[in-house]
Amino acid sequence: MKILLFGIAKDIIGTSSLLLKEAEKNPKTVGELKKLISNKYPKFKTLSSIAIAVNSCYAEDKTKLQSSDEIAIIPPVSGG
Amino acid sequence: MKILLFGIAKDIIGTSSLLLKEAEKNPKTVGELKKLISNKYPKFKTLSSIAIAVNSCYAEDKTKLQSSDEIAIIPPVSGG
Amino acid sequence: MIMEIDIQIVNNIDTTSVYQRLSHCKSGGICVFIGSVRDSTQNEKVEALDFETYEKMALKEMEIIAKEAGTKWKLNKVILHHVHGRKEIEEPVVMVGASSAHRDACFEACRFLIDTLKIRVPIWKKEFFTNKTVWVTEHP
Amino acid sequence: MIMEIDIQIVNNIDTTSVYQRLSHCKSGGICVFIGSVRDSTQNEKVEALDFETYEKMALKEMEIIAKEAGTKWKLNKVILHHVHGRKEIEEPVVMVGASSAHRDACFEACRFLIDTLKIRVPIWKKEFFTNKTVWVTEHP
Repeated sequence: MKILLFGIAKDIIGTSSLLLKEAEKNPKTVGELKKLISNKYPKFKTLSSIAIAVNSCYAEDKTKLQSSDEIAIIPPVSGG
Repeated sequence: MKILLFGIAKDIIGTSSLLLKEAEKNPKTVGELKKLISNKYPKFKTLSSIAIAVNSCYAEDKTKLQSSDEIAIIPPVSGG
Repeated sequence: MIMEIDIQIVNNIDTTSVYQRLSHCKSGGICVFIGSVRDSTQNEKVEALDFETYEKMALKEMEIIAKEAGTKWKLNKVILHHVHGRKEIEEPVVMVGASSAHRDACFEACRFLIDTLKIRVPIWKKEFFTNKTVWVTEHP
Repeated sequence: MIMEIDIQIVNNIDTTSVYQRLSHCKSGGICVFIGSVRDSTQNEKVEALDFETYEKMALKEMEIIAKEAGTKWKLNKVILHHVHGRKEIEEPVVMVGASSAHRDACFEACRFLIDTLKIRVPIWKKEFFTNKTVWVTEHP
């Protein structure tokens, strides 16, 4: 399962994408992924919000994840 | 006393400026001029408003007129 | 803080330069309104518009409006350009804009500029329909 | 009524074409907002901004926003352009706009476009100060 990283998320994790090996206990939902990420990288807890995009759409916590999905961590946006 | 005319005022009076001869009883104030104009050209009474500019500024009814002033009849504006 | 004012009555509005006219190192936001000739009004086909201006007074009133905007909002630059003469469908007839540090001010100022221009600036619009011409004697 | 949508993520925003992009025979009003790089933020000197985009998703979100505007107001054309990469002081970074028959709709839609873009579109801004760089993690 590959996870794209942008902005401050990239700086916190130190890479532009994250590969969760099958050996690890992969998250089944967006909510589980959020928990996993913020437990592993506590700095995420200092951000005002964190969203997950699945196949380039904002996803809800209950959305199920499949290893073929394009998954991205969306820290607070600041365009414009 | 010369009075500039614009837009529909020009069409109503039929000329782009009006010369009030000294022989006529010249209006002393903006209010008097308005009355004179709308009595002589009743079509002005059909307009929603009529303003007078003295030296290219909107003038109040009580403003005094001098023959050296640049006077203009301002029918309802419709720029933009 | 000095506000720059750019006021013009022109044959043709140059829309390509609007950013250059309003951009400013202290401005994060620029809001522009451009009015143009529509092909119909109240379901009647319009062929063209013709604008008559009392130019001297119009320029004076446009400057008063710009300065009034500058007292209401913190603006770096303000423009008010209006055409005179005949304009065909899709041609621009008025362009107003403001630039400011944040976007609230430029949006509100831009709206104020066009609303006030339409109420106060001595410019008159004649509509050319297929079979008649009409002075618009009420601002819309 | 078909609304035309023009969405782009570009290296440089072409502000000169904005009127041509938004003018329409049924539009009497065009409202445009352009955001640009200010030389300071909260009294600190800014040297430049750098924009990172999740391009595929950003384009998709910008299209959703344009269509949402089209359901709220009767619009003829909508544009949303955003830059990526490093931008210096006074360079444009975002340009949004709408054209409509009357001015209320284009003003309201334009404001909606920029406000919603700032909340929802996956683009991130890094501020370059004299001695540090900072990801802006809150939209202003």
